[in-house]
Amino acid sequence: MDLNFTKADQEFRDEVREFIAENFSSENNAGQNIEKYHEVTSDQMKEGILSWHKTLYKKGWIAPHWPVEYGGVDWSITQRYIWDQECANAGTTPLIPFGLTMLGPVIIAFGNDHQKDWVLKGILSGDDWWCQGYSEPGAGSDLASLRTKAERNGDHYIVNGHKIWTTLAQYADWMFCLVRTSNEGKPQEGISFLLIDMNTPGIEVKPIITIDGGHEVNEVFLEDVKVPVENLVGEENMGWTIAKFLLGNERTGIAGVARSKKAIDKLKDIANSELNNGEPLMKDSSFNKKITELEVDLTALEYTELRTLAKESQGQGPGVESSILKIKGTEIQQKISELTLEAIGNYASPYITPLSVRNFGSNYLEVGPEHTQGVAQNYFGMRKTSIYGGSNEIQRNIIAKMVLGL
Amino acid sequence: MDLNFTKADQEFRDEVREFIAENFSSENNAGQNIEKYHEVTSDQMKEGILSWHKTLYKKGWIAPHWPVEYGGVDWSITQRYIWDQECANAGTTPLIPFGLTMLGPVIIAFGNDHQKDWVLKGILSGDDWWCQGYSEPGAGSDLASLRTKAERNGDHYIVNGHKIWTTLAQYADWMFCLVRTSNEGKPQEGISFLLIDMNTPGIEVKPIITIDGGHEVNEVFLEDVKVPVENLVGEENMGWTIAKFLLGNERTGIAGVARSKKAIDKLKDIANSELNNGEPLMKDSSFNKKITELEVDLTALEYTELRTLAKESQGQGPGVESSILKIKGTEIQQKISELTLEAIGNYASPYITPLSVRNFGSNYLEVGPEHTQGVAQNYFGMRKTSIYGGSNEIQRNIIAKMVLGL
Amino acid sequence: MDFSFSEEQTLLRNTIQSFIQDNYDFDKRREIIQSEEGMSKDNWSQLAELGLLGVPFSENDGGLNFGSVETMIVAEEFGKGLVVEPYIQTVVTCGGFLRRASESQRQEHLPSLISGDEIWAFAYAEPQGRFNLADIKVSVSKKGDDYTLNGDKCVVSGAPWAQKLIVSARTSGDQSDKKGISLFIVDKASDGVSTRDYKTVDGSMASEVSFENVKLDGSSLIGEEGDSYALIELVADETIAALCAEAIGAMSVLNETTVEYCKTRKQFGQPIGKFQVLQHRMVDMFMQYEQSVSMTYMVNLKLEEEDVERSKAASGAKVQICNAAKFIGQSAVQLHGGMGMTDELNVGHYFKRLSMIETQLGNADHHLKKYSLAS
Amino acid sequence: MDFSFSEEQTLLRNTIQSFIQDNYDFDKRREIIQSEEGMSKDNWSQLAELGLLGVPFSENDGGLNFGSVETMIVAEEFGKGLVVEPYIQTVVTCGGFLRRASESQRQEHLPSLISGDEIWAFAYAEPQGRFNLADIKVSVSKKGDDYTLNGDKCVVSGAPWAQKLIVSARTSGDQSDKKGISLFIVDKASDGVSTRDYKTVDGSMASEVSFENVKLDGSSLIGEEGDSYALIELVADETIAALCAEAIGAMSVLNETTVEYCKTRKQFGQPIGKFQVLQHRMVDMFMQYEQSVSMTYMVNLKLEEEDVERSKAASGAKVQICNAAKFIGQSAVQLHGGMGMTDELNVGHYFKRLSMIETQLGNADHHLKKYSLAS
Repeated sequence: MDLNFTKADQEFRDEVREFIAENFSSENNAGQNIEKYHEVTSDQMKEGILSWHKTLYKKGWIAPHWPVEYGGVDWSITQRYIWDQECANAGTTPLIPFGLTMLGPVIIAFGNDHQKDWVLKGILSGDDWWCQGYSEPGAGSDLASLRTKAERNGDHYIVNGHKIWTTLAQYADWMFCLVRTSNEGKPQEGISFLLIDMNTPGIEVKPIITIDGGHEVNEVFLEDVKVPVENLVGEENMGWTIAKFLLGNERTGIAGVARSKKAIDKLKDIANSELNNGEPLMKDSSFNKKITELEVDLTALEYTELRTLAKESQGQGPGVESSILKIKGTEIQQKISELTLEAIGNYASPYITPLSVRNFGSNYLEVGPEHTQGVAQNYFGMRKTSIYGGSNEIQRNIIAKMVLGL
Repeated sequence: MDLNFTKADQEFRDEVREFIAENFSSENNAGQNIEKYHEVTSDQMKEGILSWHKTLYKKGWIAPHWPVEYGGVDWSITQRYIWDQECANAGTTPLIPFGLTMLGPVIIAFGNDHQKDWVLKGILSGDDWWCQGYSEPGAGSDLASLRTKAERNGDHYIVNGHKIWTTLAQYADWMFCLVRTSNEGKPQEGISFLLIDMNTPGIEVKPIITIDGGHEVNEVFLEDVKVPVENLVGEENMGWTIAKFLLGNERTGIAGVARSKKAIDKLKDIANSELNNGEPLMKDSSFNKKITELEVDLTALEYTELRTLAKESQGQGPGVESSILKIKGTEIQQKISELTLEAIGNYASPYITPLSVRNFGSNYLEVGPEHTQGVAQNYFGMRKTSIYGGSNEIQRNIIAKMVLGL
Repeated sequence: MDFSFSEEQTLLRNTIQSFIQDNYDFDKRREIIQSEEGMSKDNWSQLAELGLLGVPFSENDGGLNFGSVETMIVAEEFGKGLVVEPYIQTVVTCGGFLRRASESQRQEHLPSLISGDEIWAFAYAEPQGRFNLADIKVSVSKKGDDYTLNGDKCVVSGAPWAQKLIVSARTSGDQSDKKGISLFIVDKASDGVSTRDYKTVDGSMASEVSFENVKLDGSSLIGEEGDSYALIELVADETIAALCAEAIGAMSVLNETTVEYCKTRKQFGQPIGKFQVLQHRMVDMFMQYEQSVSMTYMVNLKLEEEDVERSKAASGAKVQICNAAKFIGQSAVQLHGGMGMTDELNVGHYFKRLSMIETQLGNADHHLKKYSLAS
Repeated sequence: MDFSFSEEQTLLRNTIQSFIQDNYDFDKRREIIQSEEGMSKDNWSQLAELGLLGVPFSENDGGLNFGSVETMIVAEEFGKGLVVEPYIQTVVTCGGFLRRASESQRQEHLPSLISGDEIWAFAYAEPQGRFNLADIKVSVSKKGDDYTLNGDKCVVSGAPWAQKLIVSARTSGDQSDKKGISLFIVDKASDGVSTRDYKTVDGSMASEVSFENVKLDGSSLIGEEGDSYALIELVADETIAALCAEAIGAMSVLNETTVEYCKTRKQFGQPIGKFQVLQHRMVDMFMQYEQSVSMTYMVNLKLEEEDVERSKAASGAKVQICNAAKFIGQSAVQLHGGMGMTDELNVGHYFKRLSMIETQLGNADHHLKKYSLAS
């Protein structure tokens, strides 16, 4: 047992740190900067999100978790951990996970050579923006009951259905999509995994405005959408296997420890500048205690994540540990957003309309101190983290079944 | 809407207060005085418990919730509330509920004239100590699955079975008991309600020592116990109806508000005398906050109880409100015991053996300040309140079904 | 002891329920809050016509002479309807000051308030002051009988709609002294008053208000100069009592909506309301609601008690309401799953209003400390 | 970074597991704690024979020269077995002081400690001091090279079995000064030492210890006079690290026992472990356990860091362990229903031990404050 990094790891960290310092600046990534995002246009937002992606692509560091032969990097688990840490510390733009984290490994494991070629290339370069067509109005946590239908017609599937909660579909070029190709056997047995060009006629993307006023998720309607048969991944009706593989792969950074640390630092800054009976709020013993409890909880999660990574580096798959990381990670993120809202007192109230939905509101200018901007929106928006991606209730069901054998 | 007592109610309160002051002293009720109970013998304990009962019997106030014709008192709901309050404020010995609260109303509703005569008389005078034979090892919350069997044999039932968690059975003269008289139909349909003399041959009472070191509950083994047929209450196989009636009747004072107030007062006294970095612990903002939260919660419960009583006095039955009172009441009681344990710091540790189980331990003398005596035992013992009498999980199931219709 | 409502009170409740049913379904509300104006002047006139703007005022002053229970009923029903019109700001808070003002002030101001012609807002918060009502930098200097007002107030709820403001200002003493605080009636159109109006997350509106050498004469002073802190506390407690009522109204709708949703929404072949974990969560929401109702009744029935008792009641009630608001709001969104996150459903709107009530006039921590100090 | 155990460490763990399997089933433990003696001298000798009493000491001092990870392993396994023999008190705490004592003190005392001939206890707590290790009234006056000790220590864990005590006492300064605290080795048989021994709720024993003009010579002073507070903090943190390990051992048994019970116990026609509410409770118990394991590893790996970092690690770990101990202990009893309340099952015994660990060397509130001050 040992907490220290090796000398090689330390050198790696220095290299990473230097690279980030030289190549990342928040200015050209304004789309992700919540205090400023109401000043940014939609195109600038997409460009901003992709700017860091493209920098990493040029450097060759865009897909550290992929095998080297497919464009990955030969980093150890520890190095990948260091990389995540340093990115979080520098506050780099989060990479969009749909291609890199979700679809990429699926194609590597299940795709044919042609798919491996064009799909992976587009993901790496950032030229293809992917979105995930999983959930449906009647099938949220219960994916097996999905109803979007793909019927074989010569060289094509004809797809009809309705997807929902499709994150950032408004920017997407492609969608990987679970569709029903058979109604025989158990519900999960008739599902297939299709790649769909978002420019195909019959696809309509309709925004869903969320309670934070943001436009991040969408409904996607598919009406007689023609999808070439070669866009099927794996065999017909093996979509459930692929979906499960994908879910198990979603773990990296799921706990969000490094970013939560940054968020707590920011919360402390705020609590040091907000006054309470003439003193910094941070000196209020009750508020201070809540932050301290959160810090301790986050430290425990950090070491739980490290233990998981260590296991993984010894070849033991991560398994259900990712459910713990998801539950605790999102609980902590939500609590930070809650305390930040609490910290800003009366300035919880002003509503600044996000750019993406300007027509829904009217405040473009800031009100109150800069650190209060977007805090309430963030609090409301963070409620989603315990719902999306397998709700925390579902994660607990998984642990109960898989770990405790109940 | 009005929070005030009428003038008549105020006069009643004065009368009650005066009566208690003149007739109750904790000295002659040492059996219930947790700081002293290790100095008391078992017989003294029983006598102590009954002493206040007998005082009230003499006064005619022993069964205010019974109809006057059966020995009750003609008090309004508000008066009964005042009575409970005043008893709690004075710290009077709690009355044993098995006869007064549980069996009495059952006999009044379902008993025949003969039973109404001898059973009620014995309860009122305190000459008959009753215990409740409900739970069995295989039937805790799930009473319908009970297996203790009563077979008709001429003028008698022959009872065989095994009851558990029988509170204070060591003092009991009689037990009211659910037994299975038929295996036909639904499990709840073959249950009957029997009165059993604890002196009948074939009954063995075996103590269960609980984690607080106390002896309050027991196992009761019944082997070929002969019970005269006239000890059947109601019809054969109508025990389930009676059992449900009884449970619905258990509500009075279930929230324990007045006693919890007293316990918080005591907790505050302790926190004022315990030192923390040279200052009273009560001045520690964190500890102070926990007590304040508890006080607010208890105030809310107090008014929830008052609202329930007000409804009841207008003839609307209490129904599931009693489940809320049970859940919140026990949660608060447990929390008080937890904070009291926290308050005494290092003196949580010494174990003073309760008298009833002296042979299981060895400390008879007190260690540490008087206010620390029995605090840890009380904390451990209070865990039972969320388990017995329908666990808090079961209570939530009841609310989900009966109120929310889920 | 009696927790029942009189026939007259029930009638009042029915009146408001009809008003909301007719004027305040979800789509109409959305139109109102998305409009430039941000509220409905038409609704305001209707409230005036129904007499509701006169609820707490004496008959002499042209009011209905109702007590706190009636105000509670109005606020609770408005909470159910998520009404954005500034009833509490105008009638309960500013009305609370005005009905204790001088005869001549009452005669001057109450008729136009009760008739709905003028909306009022109370400007008390300052950026450095957090929830401390005595932490006041806005200052007033006196020359003869005239006053000059300077300084900034923040997040003044309802101010964009108001013609009149009541402003707490320091006439003497140090920044946090309870002594030296005075109340002034300020016409928003006066020279030197400037506002920056904005929408708030809960669908209402507020302003940042600046005063630059605003001239006031003696008739604008409410009560004795420098001696208004106790009155501010009293009216703040009355406002808290009304906010609690508004909150339980909102909670009741959220709870019902959530239970209904869980009965109909199916996953894994059954209504999600069959899952025990969700059932128990809803039971806890229900218990939080019941406890909140209890505390709301309690504080509204104790507003006439002497200061310490009243203040404890208000703080205790606010603590319960804050905790319940958070738990019920978060749980309702969680149990609605993705749907709970959408702007399209009412769930998020109730959640946001409840979240703002948590902060208004002090959050749980603030009132726990206040409660403890009063004990 | 590496969280795996070496082969040697796994061997050590196996050794202890065998010891517990052979000597510490539930009935044997009950016999031990109900005996007059309250512990098993025989077990203690076996621990000595296995070398376990020498774990943290250098080879020069006759020990195994192991580090904190090995101590953690021992404590964790002892936690699983609910071992009452005073290993942490003697080896970790008093051993922690002694291995930093002078050469001559080590030569005088360590052999009989490691051989199992002498048991040690650390007398630090005082009734007024709560968890503040510097709040010390027990005083020492000096004449020439000799000292005289006076005052009372309370709840000295393991003292009934001890031959030797280490006592924190004030040689100068005011009651809570960190400066002026010294450590003395006191033979329990010395004139003027009197004890009142008693059993503790977790099946161990402790004493109230009084010192009346107890004479000590210079060889009993550990470290520099008046300068021992930093050492006390260090050893307290090491003790906390071991207590955390003991706690996770106890938690793991409680969690397993509870899951097993819920799989077999039937109600309403199915194992109660099928009820989702109970499942999620057990999941939360499991997560609390995993988080506790993480913090226990963390603190044990950070004991060598400099003071502030180490102190933060210890306080953070203790906070997590206290919260988890309470949640897991209370939940285990609740899920066992009536059975969980009985003295007959091991559940209550683990719960009681965990409850005492919460208090030992400071509860969650104490360490939250300490953590915050160190940040």
